[in-house]
Amino acid sequence: MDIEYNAEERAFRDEVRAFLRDNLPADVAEKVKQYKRLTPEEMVHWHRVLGEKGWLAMHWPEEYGGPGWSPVQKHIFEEEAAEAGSPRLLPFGINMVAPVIIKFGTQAQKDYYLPRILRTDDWWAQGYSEPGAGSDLASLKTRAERQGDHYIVNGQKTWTTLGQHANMIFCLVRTDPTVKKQEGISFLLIDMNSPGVTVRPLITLDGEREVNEVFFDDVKVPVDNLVGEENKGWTCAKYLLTFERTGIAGVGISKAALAHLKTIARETVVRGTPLIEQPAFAERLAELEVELMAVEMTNLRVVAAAEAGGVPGAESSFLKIMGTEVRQKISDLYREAAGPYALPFIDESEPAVGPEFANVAAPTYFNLRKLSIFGGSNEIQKNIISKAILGL
Amino acid sequence: MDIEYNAEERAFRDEVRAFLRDNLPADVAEKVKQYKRLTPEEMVHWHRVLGEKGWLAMHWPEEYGGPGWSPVQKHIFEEEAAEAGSPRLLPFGINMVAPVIIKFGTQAQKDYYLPRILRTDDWWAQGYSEPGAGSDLASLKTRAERQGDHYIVNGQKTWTTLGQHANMIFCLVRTDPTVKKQEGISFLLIDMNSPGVTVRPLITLDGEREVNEVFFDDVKVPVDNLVGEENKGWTCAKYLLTFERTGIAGVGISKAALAHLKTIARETVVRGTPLIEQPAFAERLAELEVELMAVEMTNLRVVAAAEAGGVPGAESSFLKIMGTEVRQKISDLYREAAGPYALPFIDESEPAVGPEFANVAAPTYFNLRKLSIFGGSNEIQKNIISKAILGL
Amino acid sequence: MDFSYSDEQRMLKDMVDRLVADQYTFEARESIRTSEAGFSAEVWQQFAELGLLGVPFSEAAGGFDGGGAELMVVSEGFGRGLVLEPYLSTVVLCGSLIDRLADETRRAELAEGIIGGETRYALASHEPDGGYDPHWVRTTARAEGDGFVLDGHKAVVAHGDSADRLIVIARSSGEIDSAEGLSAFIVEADAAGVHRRGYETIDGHRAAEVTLEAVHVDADALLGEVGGAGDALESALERGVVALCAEAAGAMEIACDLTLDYLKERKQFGVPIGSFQALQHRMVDMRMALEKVRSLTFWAACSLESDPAERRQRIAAAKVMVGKAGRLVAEEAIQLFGGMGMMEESAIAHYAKRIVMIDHYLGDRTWHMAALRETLTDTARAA
Amino acid sequence: MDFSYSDEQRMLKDMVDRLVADQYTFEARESIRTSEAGFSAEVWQQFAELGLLGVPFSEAAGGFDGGGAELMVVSEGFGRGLVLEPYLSTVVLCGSLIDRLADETRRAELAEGIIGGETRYALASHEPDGGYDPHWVRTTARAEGDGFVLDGHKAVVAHGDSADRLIVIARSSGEIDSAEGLSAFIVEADAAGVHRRGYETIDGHRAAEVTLEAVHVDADALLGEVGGAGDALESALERGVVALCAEAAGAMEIACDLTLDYLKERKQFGVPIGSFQALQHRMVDMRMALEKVRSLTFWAACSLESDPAERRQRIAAAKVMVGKAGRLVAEEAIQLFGGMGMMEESAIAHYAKRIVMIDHYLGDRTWHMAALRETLTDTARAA
Repeated sequence: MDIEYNAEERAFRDEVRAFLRDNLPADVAEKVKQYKRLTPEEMVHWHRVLGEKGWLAMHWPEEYGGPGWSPVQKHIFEEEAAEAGSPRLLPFGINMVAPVIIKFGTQAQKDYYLPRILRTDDWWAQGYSEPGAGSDLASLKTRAERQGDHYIVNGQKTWTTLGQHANMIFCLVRTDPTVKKQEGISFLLIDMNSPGVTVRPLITLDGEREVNEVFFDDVKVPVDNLVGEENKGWTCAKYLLTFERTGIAGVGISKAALAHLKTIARETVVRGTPLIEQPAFAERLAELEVELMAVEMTNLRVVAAAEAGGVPGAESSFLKIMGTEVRQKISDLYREAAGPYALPFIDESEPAVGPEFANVAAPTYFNLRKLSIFGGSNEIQKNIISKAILGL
Repeated sequence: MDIEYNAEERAFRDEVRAFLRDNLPADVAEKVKQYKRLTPEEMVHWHRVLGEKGWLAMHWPEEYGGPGWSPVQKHIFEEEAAEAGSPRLLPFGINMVAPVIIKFGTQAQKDYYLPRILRTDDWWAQGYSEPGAGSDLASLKTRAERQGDHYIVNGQKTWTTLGQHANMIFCLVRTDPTVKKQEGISFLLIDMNSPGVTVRPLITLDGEREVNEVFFDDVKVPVDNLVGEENKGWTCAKYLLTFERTGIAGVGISKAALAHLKTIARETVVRGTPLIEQPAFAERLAELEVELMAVEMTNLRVVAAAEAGGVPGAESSFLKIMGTEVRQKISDLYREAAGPYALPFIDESEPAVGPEFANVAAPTYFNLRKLSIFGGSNEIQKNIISKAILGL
Repeated sequence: MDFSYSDEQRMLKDMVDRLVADQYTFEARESIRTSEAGFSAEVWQQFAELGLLGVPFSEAAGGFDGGGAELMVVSEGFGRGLVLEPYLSTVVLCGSLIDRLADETRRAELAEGIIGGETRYALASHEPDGGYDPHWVRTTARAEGDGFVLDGHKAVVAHGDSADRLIVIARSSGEIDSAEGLSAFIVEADAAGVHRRGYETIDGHRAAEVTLEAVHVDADALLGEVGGAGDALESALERGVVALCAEAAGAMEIACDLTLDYLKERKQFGVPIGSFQALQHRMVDMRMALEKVRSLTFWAACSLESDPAERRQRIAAAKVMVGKAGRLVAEEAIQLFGGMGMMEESAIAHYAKRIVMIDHYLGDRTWHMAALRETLTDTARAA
Repeated sequence: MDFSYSDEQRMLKDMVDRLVADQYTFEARESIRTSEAGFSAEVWQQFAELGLLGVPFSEAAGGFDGGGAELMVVSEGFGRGLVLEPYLSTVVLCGSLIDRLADETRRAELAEGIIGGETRYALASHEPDGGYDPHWVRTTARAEGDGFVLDGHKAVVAHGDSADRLIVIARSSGEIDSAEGLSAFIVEADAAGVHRRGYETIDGHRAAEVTLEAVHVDADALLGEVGGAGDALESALERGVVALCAEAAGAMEIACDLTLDYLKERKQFGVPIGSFQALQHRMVDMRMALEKVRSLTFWAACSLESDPAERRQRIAAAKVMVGKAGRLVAEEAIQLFGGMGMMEESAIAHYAKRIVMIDHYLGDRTWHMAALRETLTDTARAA
């Protein structure tokens, strides 16, 4: 039993650190740490840097271009990348559509899409949720009717993250409305430049445009873009939901956030005393540190179990809940640290009012409410645990 | 709008205070404040003192011997009595069986039982819950079969508070097992000295004997002891559940408990500093004070609404939850205040180990878990609010 | 004990409620919020015409002589509509200072300008490194000739961008965190040496950073005595806290109502999500949080004239509860709404933002808890 | 990184688990608990025969040389069965002091007495007005002739009633709360001047108040140097905290299991209460609390040899989490069981009591939080 990394693992960590030091643009890392917006170019650049190194598609089998990492290596990479302030990777191509294509796609689909994903030629979006189908995903209504060698797609998707930049979207669509709701669904790849596709921004309460609605109005999609069998899309969807998500707890991100908060608490002097020396603030900081340590070690235990050959199943639901709770609490304390300067709502392009960090504190706090809502709400995760682990 | 008592109300409060000062035995009050056990004699004595004064049956109509108090007066009395350390009144006779007799009883039952309750001639117990019927009270199984002018009762009741001292018990019994579960229930008064009644103590986790199981084995009960109509007992039960319960929040008790805790925190010196001057402890004390103030004013708002003619309905469920939560939290801090001396489990008849208050701290904390369980669990209260107030 | 409204209070309530219902639909508010000024001059004039701007002023100053109850009634109504006009700044905070500090003639004149809706004020009290401490004042007032020269930096001055005049708290003596030595000056917002950087706040209001560089004011700019503004400032801020708590109570009420409606409407798995027991119990917790805020706000509002220790305790308790229970209601409302709760186009998002951000005005939960904790310790020492 | 058990650790775990399953059914435990001694001498002998009493001792002392992992494995197993024997007192706390302080010959001799099950020890360290501070020592050690004279009062000495010997921490120099100047003495429990008042604890264990009045001990009663016990005491207490955390983890696991079983069995309204979503989600929260305690205990156990700052942080974090998450699990378990959870005849009540009361041994949540908070501030000052 050894909680320390062994020599090989340490060597790998050093390699990752060196790579990040040499390749992660400092200004981008600074923006990430300070919860600032990245440009699409900055995001794509980082994907391509990793792609060239062969580290982009961490979870892919080696034969398709994955790096062949063990669970511990994946963990080390994610943790180091997050702590260094790397941009978060967009999961839609690499970790969502790609595994489905690898598992269910035709050879032609694999040959065409996978290299493009590795090169970040396409910006993928996810077309799952609909206005009437959130937690109850299978009740989706977007229709795809076969006409010759095309589907004609009509309907609407929502919460499409960063869809404004995307040129491709994978969608769950209803191809048979006459059968049980899970049974008439298909998994379709749609070119967002097709006539009839409209993207409408959804502005979130912090003023961001992170999500969108996507409308399909008689959109023609070649049948070649069907992944897996027609009406078997639910199988793809379920596969995706259980697909390995080591980073779900976001421990590296939380560690970086807490470290940043500590720096802030040392540097922010209120009434002559740094925040970190004010007992009530220090108490809350220490409480969060304990919580985060618990999440970190729980995450490592799951990683270690995976390393030992175990398959993380519903445990990832625990990690999702624990990890998002602590991230949200950190953002709450960050807001508190800002004091009255949490109020100014200043565009990042303008000079800050008060301490540099303060103006993004409240927007970040509000933005991070999403963590417990999207990606399977924490209530859904509890339902999953109740059923799968507790047998209730 | 005036949150202060008016002259009349103040005069009444002074009267209550004077009465308590002159009549409440000091040793009993001290025991109550220190969470110590009272003897049955001490409890009965206090009932009789109040009975003689005409203040025992606060909620009864004046024609039956109630004092004719307004809701504000009732509140004042309860609050003052609790703060002074009066023994809690046993509700089973005065506030439970009596209202049912007044509402549904025959003239003979009224003439016989009500004066006895006012004089505390009988010690009443409640026979509602059964091992298989807790929250789902209507699924009770205790059978009463009519034979001539008697019922023959067989079955078991549980959680019978202080049943070891009781000579009378009111029970919900099943008189018709063939109909819907709510419809075959009757309300029966049973002499606990009847052959076939056995009382078995249930010891709670703090070592107390507060509750009991009561077994009925072919117990003969005169049909005269039926209150209301046969098979209409559920009406009595529902009436009781909605019967005015001004004291449900236990604000006076909590105020006395918090005041006691403050005294302890001033007197208990740890590492050279009184607890109350230790920031983490003071913070928790202040938090509880805020919580209790919120409960107190919410309670007063309900009292004021009653005074203005409103009928408190499901609001009492809010008060039950809020009031019990704060009482439990106070007991938790009390346990914390005891430090390592919370551990010794010393019988009250033995000298204390460490500070006087410390040895009852943990037993009290564990004992008060009952507050959120009995009297309609807090979960049941939330269900009631969901349905009755929120319409969910 | 009588918790019911007087006839006048009921009329006031009805008036505010009607005004908010008519003028402050979510759409109307959005158009006011996104306007250049960030509030509506027309609505402000309506406030004036309806007499709302005179509610807290003494009769001597030409007002309605409203107390805590009236302040609560108005602010709760404003909270329900998320009203954006600078009522708190102009009427509650600056109005109170003028009412308490100005001499008789000046008071009537200044109050008239407020009550009639002609002049809007902002209170420039707190400073960049003072957090929520109103006594942490570095801004200096130096006597020069007949008047004074002011220098300093005032932080997050609510509605400081659009105010016609500022009331600036400046120090002529005393330690940096002392209530002694503070004076209040009326400063024209466009006076030479006054620089304002206006901005939106995340909850849809406006504020400004105000710097004063050698700002010359006349002798009559001074309200009251030199160095004698401490008590009046405390009193004004206490009224401000009560107004904020009542606003929070109003906003929390609507947040609960909107969430409850959503639980009943929104269907998943073929049933309204309000049929799920876990969500029901959380909705109950939200309502319980609302009741606690209502109760403590009510208590604080009725205690504005009580003795200092009691008054301070009740006011601090109310603000602490707003910070705690408000956050619970706001977070749960967003969570129960799911994605829709995150959307700028949803009313609930704006309620959530206002409720949470009220914690950042005039002292947050931690600030007021510290006051309560110290009181407890002091009482213990005295005992 | 390798979180799996070694073969030896697995064997140890199986042994403890089997022992607990065989010997520590709830009924068996009740009969041990209510016995005169409050623990079973037979079970203690079994521990000796199985080698359990030697687990943490160094090989030099004739032990198994077990580290944090072994300590955790044993204690977690004991927690599952709510084991009552004085393992923590004798083996973990006093064993560690002997192992670290005694000179070579003495160490082997003393360890042998423990490992063989002949001698049971209790650590008399904390004092009545010192709360959880192990350095708050008023008890004095005065050199006299060849030996020492001890005077003082030791509070809530776990298993002090039945111990054959006490290890008494006494001060020969230094401020009242200083780690400097503390010495450790072995004192026969029946020595002249030793008074013990034994009692039960609410969680079913035993303890004693110990007073020492002019207790004369020989020179060889002293373990290590005069005034030099500070580091060894810290180390022993850290091991004690890890053992307690692991015990809590084991007890919480069973509390969760029992509650889950009850949710599945208990029917109300015609269905198992586990079908109610509100209760399901609360059961999930309980399990999450358990996982957090497991994780931090694991980390603490693996950090016993890490550098002081890291080690202290992890150990304090684990105990804080036990206090917090343990209370949640205990309270929720009782609540979900309803009345049955309140009953002395229900196993769950005893798990709840032990879990909550572990907070009161060797520093509660507030105590360890203060340590973490101070570390944070110190680090900040140093940076």
